[in-house]
Amino acid sequence: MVRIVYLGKFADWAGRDEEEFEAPLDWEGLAQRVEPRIAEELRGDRAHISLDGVVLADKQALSAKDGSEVALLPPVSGG
Amino acid sequence: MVRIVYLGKFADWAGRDEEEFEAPLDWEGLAQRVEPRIAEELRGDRAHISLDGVVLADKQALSAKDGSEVALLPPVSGG
Amino acid sequence: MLDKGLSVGEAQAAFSNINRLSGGIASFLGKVRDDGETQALELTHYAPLTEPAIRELAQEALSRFALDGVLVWHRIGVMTRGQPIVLVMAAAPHRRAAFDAVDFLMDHLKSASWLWKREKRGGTWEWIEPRAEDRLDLSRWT
Amino acid sequence: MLDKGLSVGEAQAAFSNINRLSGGIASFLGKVRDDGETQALELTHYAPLTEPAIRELAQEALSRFALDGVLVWHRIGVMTRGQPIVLVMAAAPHRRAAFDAVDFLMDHLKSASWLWKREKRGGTWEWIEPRAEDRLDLSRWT
Repeated sequence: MVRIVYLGKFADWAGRDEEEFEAPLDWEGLAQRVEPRIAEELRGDRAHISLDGVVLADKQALSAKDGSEVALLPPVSGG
Repeated sequence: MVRIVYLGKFADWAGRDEEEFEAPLDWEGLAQRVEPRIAEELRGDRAHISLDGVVLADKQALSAKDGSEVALLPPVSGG
Repeated sequence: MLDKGLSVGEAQAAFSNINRLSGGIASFLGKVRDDGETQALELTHYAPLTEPAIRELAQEALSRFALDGVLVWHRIGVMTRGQPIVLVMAAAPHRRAAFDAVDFLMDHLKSASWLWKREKRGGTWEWIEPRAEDRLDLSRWT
Repeated sequence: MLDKGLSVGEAQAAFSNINRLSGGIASFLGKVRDDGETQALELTHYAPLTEPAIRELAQEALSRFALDGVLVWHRIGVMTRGQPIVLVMAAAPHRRAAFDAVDFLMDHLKSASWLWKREKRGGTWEWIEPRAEDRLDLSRWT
């Protein structure tokens, strides 16, 4: 399984902080399974995806294996 | 009387922290009454005199009246 | 990243004690300002990103400036006005290095910070989008 | 000007509390460094000169920068290594103003300070003349 972590407003939109999707998981699989408006925002420039603690330069290159953690990162608000 | 306050090494040289001289007191009167090496150092650029809390731009213009406080300020060491 | 109130005094005392033979300690404490509207703010982070990023930033400050030590604390969770958000300290033999390090850490803390903020106004929580936020942050820290 | 040990922690906490709604607080704490030789140092001042000069300096910082408050403390008397000599704090809505004010105060504190220093080395007290001292001070604060 791949653990999906929702941050910020994505957690509100998803109605949860995290859930599990079946492994392996690529960009298409992810975009299909998350809430449509999360997928839409993830297609934009300001939202990011991290895989096991590393922010992906190219979200579409996502390739998560069993045991991985994928975090869905809305645009950061600064600190 | 004019109160004379010795600061820093001048207090060591004078053997006291303060004393009183008769009023009025001008530069010549001061230079004659203090320890010779204090007078000598006061003639240099780096030592100063204050009269009632004001540092004199021209030490030789000293004119202390009865009740005044004259402080003899060796070169400052910084803070 | 701390999810409880910063005990700023204790941190400063401890840091000062650890670095007691340093020539100087510069510090900056950033707090929640009172904008007259915001009742509370909440910062959420993602630890697998923020923690290594902040450690790396501290490490970079240590290698870039002649320091004896640095401290970087950032609050997360719910805060109200007047409460500390960030505390950065640098101990160094020379004032300039300590100052520059604190400045550097503050400048770069935001880019190392994967933080999401929501604010409570009129009883309602709202997520802060970066466009509006940039301005708010600049006015808070810059 | 304080002739007893600075309670740095208490001062910082009190200043932070008074200025609790300020956006940020910058501070610098200068301490007696360990040069391996000096066993103690003693600073003497002349209050009628130092006190108005430091008050005036603080006032100038308040008028020059957009600040909520400043604190300037300077130790006099006998100190040993690791002990605080000077504590400067500035509270401001903006980080830059707080930083610049602390820098400004530190830069000008020496010219406002009518201070005479003697150091104890090998059991003997010696007055420090400015020529040698300039270098020492620069290395302590700059």
